[in-house]
Amino acid sequence: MNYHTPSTFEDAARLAGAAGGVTRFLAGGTDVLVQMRAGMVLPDDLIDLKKIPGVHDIVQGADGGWRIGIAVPGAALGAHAALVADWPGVVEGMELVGSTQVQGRATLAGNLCNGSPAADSVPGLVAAGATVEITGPDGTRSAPVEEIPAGPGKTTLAPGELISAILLPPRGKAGGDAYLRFIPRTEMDIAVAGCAVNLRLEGDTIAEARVALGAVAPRIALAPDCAAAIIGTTLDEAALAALDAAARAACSPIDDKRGTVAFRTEVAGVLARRAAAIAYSRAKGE
Amino acid sequence: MSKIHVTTTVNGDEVEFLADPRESLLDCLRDHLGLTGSKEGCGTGDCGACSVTLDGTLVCSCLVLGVEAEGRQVATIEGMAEGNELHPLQRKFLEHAALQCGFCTPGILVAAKALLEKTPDPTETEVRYWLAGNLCRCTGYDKIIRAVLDAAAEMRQEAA
Amino acid sequence: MVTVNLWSSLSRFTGGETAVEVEADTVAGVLDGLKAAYPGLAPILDTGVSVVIDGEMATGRHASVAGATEVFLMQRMKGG
Amino acid sequence: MAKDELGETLHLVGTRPLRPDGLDKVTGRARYGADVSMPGMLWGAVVRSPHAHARIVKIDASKAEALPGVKAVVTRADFPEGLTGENWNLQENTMAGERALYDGHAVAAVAATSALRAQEAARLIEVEYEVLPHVIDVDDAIRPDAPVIREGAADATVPEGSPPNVARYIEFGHGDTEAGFAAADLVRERSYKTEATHQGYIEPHACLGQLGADGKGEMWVCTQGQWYIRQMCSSVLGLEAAQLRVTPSEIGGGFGGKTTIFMEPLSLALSRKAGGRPVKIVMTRSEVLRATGPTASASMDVKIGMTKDGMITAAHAEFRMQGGAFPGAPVDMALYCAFAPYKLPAAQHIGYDVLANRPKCAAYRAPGSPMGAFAVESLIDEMCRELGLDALEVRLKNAVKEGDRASYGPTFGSIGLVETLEAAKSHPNLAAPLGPNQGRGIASGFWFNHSGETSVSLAISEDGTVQVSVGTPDIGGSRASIALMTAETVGIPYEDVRVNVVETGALGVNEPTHGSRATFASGKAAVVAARQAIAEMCRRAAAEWGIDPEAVEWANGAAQPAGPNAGKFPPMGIEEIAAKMGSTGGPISGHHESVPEGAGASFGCHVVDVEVDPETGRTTVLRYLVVQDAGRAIHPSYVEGQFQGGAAQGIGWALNEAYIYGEDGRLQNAVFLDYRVPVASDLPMIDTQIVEVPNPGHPFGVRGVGETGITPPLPAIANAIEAAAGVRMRSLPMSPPKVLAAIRAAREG
Repeated sequence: MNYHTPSTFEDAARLAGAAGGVTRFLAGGTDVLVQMRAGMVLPDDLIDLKKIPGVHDIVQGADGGWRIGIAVPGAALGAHAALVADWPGVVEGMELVGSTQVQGRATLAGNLCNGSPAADSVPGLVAAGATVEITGPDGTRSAPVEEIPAGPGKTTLAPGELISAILLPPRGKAGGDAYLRFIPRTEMDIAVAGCAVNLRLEGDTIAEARVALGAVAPRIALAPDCAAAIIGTTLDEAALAALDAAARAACSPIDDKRGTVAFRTEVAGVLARRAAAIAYSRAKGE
Repeated sequence: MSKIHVTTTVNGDEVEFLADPRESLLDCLRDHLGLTGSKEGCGTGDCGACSVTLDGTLVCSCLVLGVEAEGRQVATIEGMAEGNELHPLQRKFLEHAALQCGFCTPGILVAAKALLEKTPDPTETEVRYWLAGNLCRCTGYDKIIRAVLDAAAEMRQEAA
Repeated sequence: MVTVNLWSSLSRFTGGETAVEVEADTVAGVLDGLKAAYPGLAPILDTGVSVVIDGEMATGRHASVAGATEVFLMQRMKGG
Repeated sequence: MAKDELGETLHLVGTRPLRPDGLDKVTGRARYGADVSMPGMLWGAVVRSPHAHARIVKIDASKAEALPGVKAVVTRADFPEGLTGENWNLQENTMAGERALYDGHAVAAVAATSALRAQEAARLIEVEYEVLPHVIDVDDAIRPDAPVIREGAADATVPEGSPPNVARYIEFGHGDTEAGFAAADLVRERSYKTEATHQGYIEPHACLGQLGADGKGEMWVCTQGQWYIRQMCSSVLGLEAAQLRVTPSEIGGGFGGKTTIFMEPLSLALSRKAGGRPVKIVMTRSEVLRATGPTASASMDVKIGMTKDGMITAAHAEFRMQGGAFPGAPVDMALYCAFAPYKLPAAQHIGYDVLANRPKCAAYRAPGSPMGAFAVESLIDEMCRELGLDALEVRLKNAVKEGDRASYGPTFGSIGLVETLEAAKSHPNLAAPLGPNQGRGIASGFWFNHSGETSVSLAISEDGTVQVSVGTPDIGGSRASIALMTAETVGIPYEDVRVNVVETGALGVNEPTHGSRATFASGKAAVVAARQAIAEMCRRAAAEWGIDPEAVEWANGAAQPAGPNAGKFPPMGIEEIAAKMGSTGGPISGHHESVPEGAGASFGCHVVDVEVDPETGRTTVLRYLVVQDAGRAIHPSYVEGQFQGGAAQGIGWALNEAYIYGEDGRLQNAVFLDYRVPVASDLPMIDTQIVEVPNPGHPFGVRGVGETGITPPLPAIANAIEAAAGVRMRSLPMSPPKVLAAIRAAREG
């Protein structure tokens, strides 16, 4: 295996484009190293992105939006008070990935590119309306986060393309987000179901909302019917019930070692209600 | 398959080794540097027995490549005591009988030290969640949690 | 004579009896006596069984059963 | 200060000194299985079957052998033929012969100059399989038309005409169960299932083996029993046992799973083929879960009769257990333990040991007892609920006492069940208030405890300090407890005793640290050995004084003139005797070997409070209490540790741990990510109360404490879940999807 440490994303894309065999990018490495160790993936070329300037930075733009480097680990997100204040749901999603030790390494970009339908950080990003900057052999482009997953273990990135930054929109006023997942233990498991809710209030009424569901379909995706169920409401009992029903209706899960179809579906509704309540109270500044 | 020369600092000492780029930092510590205090319990980041700090950040050394240690600061269980002076956590683990087989102990001590450096006065719940990635199969965690809380109390008193 | 209590599925080999009498002073004598009287028991006894004498697990073939009020045959025991 | 039954004052037993191996274990210096390397060492890797059941058509290792650095490849062809019985089972499990019998079954192994090279080589070994039908679940495996795992596997206990995968059969009981059930006011019959779980020790198996063409070999290995490793490796490889020296490393947990062999013979076979170079093999976690010795899975039917005031009138149990592709599921132990806490007028037990395409089960902490307890303790709780009776009072009312006939036949000697239940009853946890969705569960548990072959040597050093050589590896603080008992006996400080766990060349045969026996058996033997050394020291002092040895007594670490000579000479301390021993007759030592008698049984009672989230089915353990009879706690901290560790493992088994197989018969959760052992944030503090009803079979009253504690949590949590959520879970694990489905079913009527 060849180990590369390019100093620009362009070089990284060139290396990946030129490589003939199995290629993997290394950011946090918490998925890639596990796959290598298990013999599931035996890369011919491993491209370590952590030497590229800026990949460890969290920067707020003039418009209030955020640019998060692709090697920023979960622990660093959690330690960034201003980012946590703006996007607590995004940060708590990332902070649920693995242990304290994994938090020292695992990244948003890695969690996204691993392509898992159960990735804990992705629903929060999708609900937040985050985008990614993609560098490829033909330059850079950007895309909404929800366009990256292509089914279990797959992404829509073309050969030689890689994510070069995660971009969060400006939070704005009276907004709040939250992410909840269900796992059998209190820590260390992969989500059996997950839900992120991002909303903006006008007075007590929800003016805008985005809801994303995880681990209940082949891809993490927006659930527009969930958003519709709560927009224009004050998140009263009827709205919560409608949200619960919409979340269940949006599920197309599988039975596997982590959960059943019936369980995932029912719990997705529960999580949607609970996450919406948290997002709502955050939006009210409570 | 060519090996890569790595220069790094482990427990304050500059060391060099030749690493196959596929080898984890844990492999390199154990097999190239003879530092076998860090253990491999799973190789997947699920058990924490290989916990070390890398530039002060707590990580699983099985999830770091050896070649990534180039120019970094690594701290392992072997550097926790100062000569014969045990770290308060080490002493409290002995006093509280917080170990049975002792295999998870190095990783838990390294992780707990990282916690107390960040949070000198943790609650029981904070200790439990911080250590959730350190599996112990012998103790049921009870005496481990008590030892960490007691060490924290002692360290706060010393600092005061 | 010692009365030896067998587990009941061994009664297939003892003509339906779950308690049988053998002439023996020791555990070895019990086992050998059982095999002589009921050859069908031999493969089972040879695989290893525990003999419990008055509530105590016998620790060897030479343990005495003389004067014992109660002798039980059980499957061989170990532990984790 | 504790008093023993002789009324003697104990100075050390019952205190909590630091463990002697502690410093090494908190500094990372302690050497475990994978921590030792040797000059010229090679690394081994194992090729494993991806199929649950397959004929091995062909193994082609030519590509692997052509890889630079590869020094040896072994297959079953490198092992001797003609083994029988359990030796054949061990050999077949070590390396598949004609057929791979489970996912993960070893089919070949390779040694090379580095770990990475060995793994590469293993991937290059091509195995052609003909996949055969497989069977995983015990109820499927016992069907008459199930795929046959092995022709002729049934032993003589199995009646003719039984289904083909039944390997052993047992039936026992007493009294007239029909009359008993007729006399009952309530008779209930229920079925229960438990899945296989793994011991989950954090240290994967590791060994470093070396074997020359002359048949002489050495092995460094993490094991609960170095003599077992020696005997089993010798049998499997056709070696002379005395030519193989096995040294136990520090052991990173075992819980029964390290009492047998897995890849150890492979390292020796590879070494022999590689010109005697040492070969190190370290399992991955996935190999540990797929290819070591998990526990059996069980399917159980239990029927109990009870009067309306809570007296049990009769009981009936039929257990079916699979322990993998070989005989050995602990169905007998499960049945022996199931009703052990109850005095039963009539009981009938039936058990089937069934083969399935799974790894060969090994012992796991009180093997069999947790499954049986899950069924019986659950049903008793359900019946108490139906009759409106207090579950603890019913347990007290039916509790066995000394002199009672055990459910498994013999009469109980000294036991402490009633004392244990009374202690639980008066514990403050029983009065703790419960909120909505919270419930309390109670259950009892039992384990026999085991003695086993034991050999201990003790020697006085030149300065009067004492070394004790034991053959039972220290898993949970047994060096400390043996040092305490030795120091107490000799009358010297705890720190003056060093307990060494020694290699097979240093002592006679010892059984492993299993069956909760180390502190009981090695401790008892150490006390006898110490008394021998004391007698010799008294003789030396008598000779110095020129008096009759019978007139010398030992007290406070010194020989004291007694009887007519009392006060005539100043006491002669152990240091003085030791300093002179070279000129008074040579070394002074003591040695004892036996199968110690009188391993006393230990009963426990657990009380757990849980909260069940009615919307997700998640169970949170709020409060946990372990009460157990320890006979006498030599080092109370490590007794508590055994209680707490057993409870935590039982909680894991109850809630989330399980082997999960796909339709293809492959294990789907061979990583700690999905084999969900409890993490620190899953558990509360685990309260303990040590009950001390001394065991008359031990000089200090010790009862083994290691195993009983895993037994009650399974039913205690099921009972608490019913109290909290109104649903009765009869299948493990009681994971959120199952609990939520039960809640939904109950809601929908």
